[in-house]
Amino acid sequence: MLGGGILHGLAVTAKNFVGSFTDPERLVTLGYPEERAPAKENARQFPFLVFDGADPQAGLRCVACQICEKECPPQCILIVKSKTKKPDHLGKPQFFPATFDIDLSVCMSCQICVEVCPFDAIKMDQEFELATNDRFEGLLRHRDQLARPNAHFQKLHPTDAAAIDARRAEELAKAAAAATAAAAAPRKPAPESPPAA
Amino acid sequence: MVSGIRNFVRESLFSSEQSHYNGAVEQLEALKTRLLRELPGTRIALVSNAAVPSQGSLAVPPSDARAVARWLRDTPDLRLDFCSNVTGVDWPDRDEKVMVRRTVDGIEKEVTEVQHRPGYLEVVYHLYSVALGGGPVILRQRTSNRTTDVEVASLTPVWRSCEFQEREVYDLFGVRFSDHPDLRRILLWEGFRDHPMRRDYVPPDDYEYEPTPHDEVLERAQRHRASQEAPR
Amino acid sequence: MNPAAAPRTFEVRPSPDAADPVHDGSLLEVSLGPQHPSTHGVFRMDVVLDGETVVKLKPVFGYLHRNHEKIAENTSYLGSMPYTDRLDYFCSLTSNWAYALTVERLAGLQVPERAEYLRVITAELTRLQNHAAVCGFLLQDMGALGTPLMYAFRERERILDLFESLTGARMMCNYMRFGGCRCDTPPGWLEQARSVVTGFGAFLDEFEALLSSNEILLGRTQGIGILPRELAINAGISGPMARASGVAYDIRKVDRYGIYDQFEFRVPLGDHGDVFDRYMIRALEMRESLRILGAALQRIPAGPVIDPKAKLRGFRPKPGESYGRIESPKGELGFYLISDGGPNPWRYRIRPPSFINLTILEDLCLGRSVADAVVILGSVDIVLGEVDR
Amino acid sequence: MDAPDQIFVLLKHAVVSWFPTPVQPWISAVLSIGAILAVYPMIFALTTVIERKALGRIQNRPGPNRVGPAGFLQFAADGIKSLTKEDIVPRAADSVVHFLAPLVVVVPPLLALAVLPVGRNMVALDLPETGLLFFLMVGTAVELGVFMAGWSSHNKYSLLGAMRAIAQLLSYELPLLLSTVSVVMLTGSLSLNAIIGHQSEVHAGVLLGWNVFTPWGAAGAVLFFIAALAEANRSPFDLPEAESEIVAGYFTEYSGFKFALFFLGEYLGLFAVSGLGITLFLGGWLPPLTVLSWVPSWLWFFGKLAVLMGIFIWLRGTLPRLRMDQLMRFAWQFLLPMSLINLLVAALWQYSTPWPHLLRWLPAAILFGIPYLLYHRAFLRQHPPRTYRYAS
Repeated sequence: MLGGGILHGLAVTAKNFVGSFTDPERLVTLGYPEERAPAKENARQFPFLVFDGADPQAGLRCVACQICEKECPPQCILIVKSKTKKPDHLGKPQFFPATFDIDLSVCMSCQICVEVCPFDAIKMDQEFELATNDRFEGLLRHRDQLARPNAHFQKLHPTDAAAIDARRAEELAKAAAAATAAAAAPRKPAPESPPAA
Repeated sequence: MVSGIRNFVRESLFSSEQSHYNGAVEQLEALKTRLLRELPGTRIALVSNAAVPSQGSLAVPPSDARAVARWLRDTPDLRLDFCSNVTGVDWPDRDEKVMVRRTVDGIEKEVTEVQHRPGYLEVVYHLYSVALGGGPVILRQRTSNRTTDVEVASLTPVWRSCEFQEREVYDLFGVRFSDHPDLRRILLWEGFRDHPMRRDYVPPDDYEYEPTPHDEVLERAQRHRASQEAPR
Repeated sequence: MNPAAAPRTFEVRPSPDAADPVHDGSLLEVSLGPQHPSTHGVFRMDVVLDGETVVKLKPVFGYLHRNHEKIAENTSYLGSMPYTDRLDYFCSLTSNWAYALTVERLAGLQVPERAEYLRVITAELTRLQNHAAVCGFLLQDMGALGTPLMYAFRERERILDLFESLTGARMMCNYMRFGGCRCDTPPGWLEQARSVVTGFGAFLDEFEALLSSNEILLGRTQGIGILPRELAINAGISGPMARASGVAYDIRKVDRYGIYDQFEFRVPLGDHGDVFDRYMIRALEMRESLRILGAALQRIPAGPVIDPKAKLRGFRPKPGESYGRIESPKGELGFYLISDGGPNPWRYRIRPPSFINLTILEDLCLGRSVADAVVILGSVDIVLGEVDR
Repeated sequence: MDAPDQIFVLLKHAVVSWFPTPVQPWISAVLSIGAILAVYPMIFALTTVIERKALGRIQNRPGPNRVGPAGFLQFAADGIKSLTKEDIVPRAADSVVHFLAPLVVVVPPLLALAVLPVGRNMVALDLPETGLLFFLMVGTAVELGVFMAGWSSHNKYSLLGAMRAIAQLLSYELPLLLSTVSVVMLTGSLSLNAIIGHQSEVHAGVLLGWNVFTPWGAAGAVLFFIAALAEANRSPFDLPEAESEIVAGYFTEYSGFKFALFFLGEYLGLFAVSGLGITLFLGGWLPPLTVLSWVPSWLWFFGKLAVLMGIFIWLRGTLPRLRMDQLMRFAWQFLLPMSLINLLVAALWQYSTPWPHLLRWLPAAILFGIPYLLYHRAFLRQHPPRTYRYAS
């Protein structure tokens, strides 16, 4: 009947009105600062640099290979390679970034830097409350601000972190085995051990 | 897991029985000969496509383009009534190394020679058939150079879908379309000087000065600022 | 009679002479947009009105133009993938797919079956959330004060949650890679998707009860903005808009890209080609998507999600060109790539469905009122990120 | 017994009696005016909050919930915001008219509210001969304000909005008037108090004789409230300020407090016309059943107003907007004929008093049912049910 469709619609809205008081499936809104949606493991916001151990300087995994800088689509990363080297987790001397800047106002959270990094050194953080009063310096993150301990990564992405940690442990074990084998083998003149950075 | 992997090249895109055209190289050849027979006097060249052989194209001079297009649209067993995509491509002047046979010191042999290839602008049309389910037939129109003679025939009278896309090609590449009903810039504003999709386009540096981690951008911005402040 | 045979002509800008009806005040020229509540972003319609009747309408856009194609020609093939998210920001996953498909065709890459299933699942989920939101926006343009839109968004949130736990982002998913997908589903994701799909049917019932028989909606949409079938084909209209005009053209059926040939689904067609048909076709398509999703979520096999031979870095397809297209929720989304063998594409072109669907906006709106023009624009379903690129 | 019912009346008498006799009428007037100026804007403030919260719940969201307890002080925040916002007058606008327009929109509803009896012996301005007439006359003045706003803003959207508003308000005056006429016919008086008194007779021992319980009253009430929605620019008839089409219609160029005044005027208009509807059809401040007469009369009036507001909010949360031509067609082709038929039904009702009850309803059912069926058929002819086919 004429008007029946309108009455139908009114019934639906009435149902939703009541439902939003009684049915949590209907009232999906979260009161944001107090309530938060549960974090998803895959969620990505902005990159950070992973370091092992306690010292963000010594434990930094990044070797300043500049692959991420090259691959970053909006070109938000700036890396300056160090002049000296420092040992990585296997004890091998590696360069490290003297400067590692990410301009978060340019970054588009695409995760390509993470995918191309062969050293598992850059990962995605889930922090998104970046509001600041200074849109230039405030959003330009430097190396020491970007460095986060491995524990942070383990907390955010437990599955990924476990796999990576296992692989690194394996590498370390292999390196250790190789080192003992080398030590057992007849001594050759060893190269000068590189100075720590 | 090889069995689960499917080959995209094998899949020739069109599996409809009705389809009279599926883009195979021989079919494109046949289409060309047929076109030459039906529309005598047209000049049509075949452009092969190394990466996707089923997407070869027909290059048509602008003077013949509209007749060819009408024919493709109205021929009952082709019915290419759906012009899906219209776009421009810029091929700048370039020097190419080619192998040529030359008589050098009385002996004929192959030598490498640098040839200057004049650039041109190209407009590419991807045609499909809604009625019969075939396609794509790819048409190309080329201008003779990139500066003075940049006019090709508009196919908007044949397919309405070209209207905005040809305007876009005009806007971004600077190709002029003869008999286009409303040839104005579409994405950029009236009064914009250049055509940004050309390969030799130089972007302006008049953007806002902002610190950025990339030195060249920063330097360019600072240079621009300095040039703005200098006269005052 | 071919509608395009007689090209329309109109002046670029009427000069202010006394004979000009706009100038002497008998007609009113209104610029609807770019800051207007219902132009879906920064779209502008230059409208000349006789009373409230549209006598001339020119779409003006480009306010969001960033020359995405130029950017892509200066980036690696991979680097353009996150930019495709930003084209149609409602449907980033279908944009991803169209681009990945074109590059795969260009480079002759293969996609594992599980990745194909994941692509179908994510694309159909994208279609669901896009169509739901569009129907909501259409009603919003009709003045329904956001109620249908909010219901649509309530369901959309659930789908976006799925996207977030799969791809890491709600809208800018950046999920597909050449030769597959970036990552596999997290544990429990498929069950969660199944429950969302089940719940979506109930939402569709409710949505249709709210609207589809509403007399005001019928009066506002039926017979408005009629797009004849011939014009639709000739003007390159694609997607739900073309199908509402009775054009039986669904690229999922025509090209059978991906693994769409393995799914049972129907393509709904409208007979009138008006706004109501466009609305209903979307509603019916959502139901068909639910069928595809039900089957895909049930049949999805185990296995790798990316071709192990696919290279992430240093990707250089051999010279040549390829045109790939998919049925995005808005219509035919095509990518045209020319490779010169280098790391960056020589030419990168997007065939944006909503841009081309705007071609006939003036034809649909002439002789109708402003209120209709707004509704017709809503039924075209544009996203300015894609129109302006 | 009478104390809660008459508390405000007694209070006013007490206050007035403190003053010397010569100034007593003035004090009485000031008190009445003060009450109207205080009560209705207060209801307006509450309504805005409740409306936003209810719309939120209809749309599955909580609505405003931050300012004050459960968000109920949102109106204060909004008020402060609109007071402190910059008041922008376009350079091209006619500044005097632009300034006057919001006042012209706010004052008439306040005047109209003055003649509404909100409880037993509670009416600010009792016009025994012309109450209804005064109300309708004053209500018409709003159109002037709307037009002033649209014209003086020198904005195309405002002009379109004003054009729409004038057309709409003038068209819907007619069904509004005609549906009130049936009440006047049967009551034989233009006094609102008399109309309420006429509805106080008791049927079957319990039920009061509200006009809405008669066929002409029920139909009249429906017609009246549809027209009232249109007069008050409420959804689905909010075309003059259709946001998705003409931005904000006639008040596009208003900001700050003037904008708030338009908002206030609109709601006051809605209260006034709803109050009139309550008075005419829903028994004014009368309770529906005799056993409920212990509830104070003014509570009945405001309760009914609240229920009506709830229905209006509900409609607003559900319906899309009509188009201008449909709006006009609805007024002239549906509401107007129906309200004329209603006059006939009312007359038949009056002259069929001796008939058995059921027989009295029969002509009304026929007279309304046949045109309704015809409209239904016409609608179906225009909008036949559609089926959709699938591609083979």
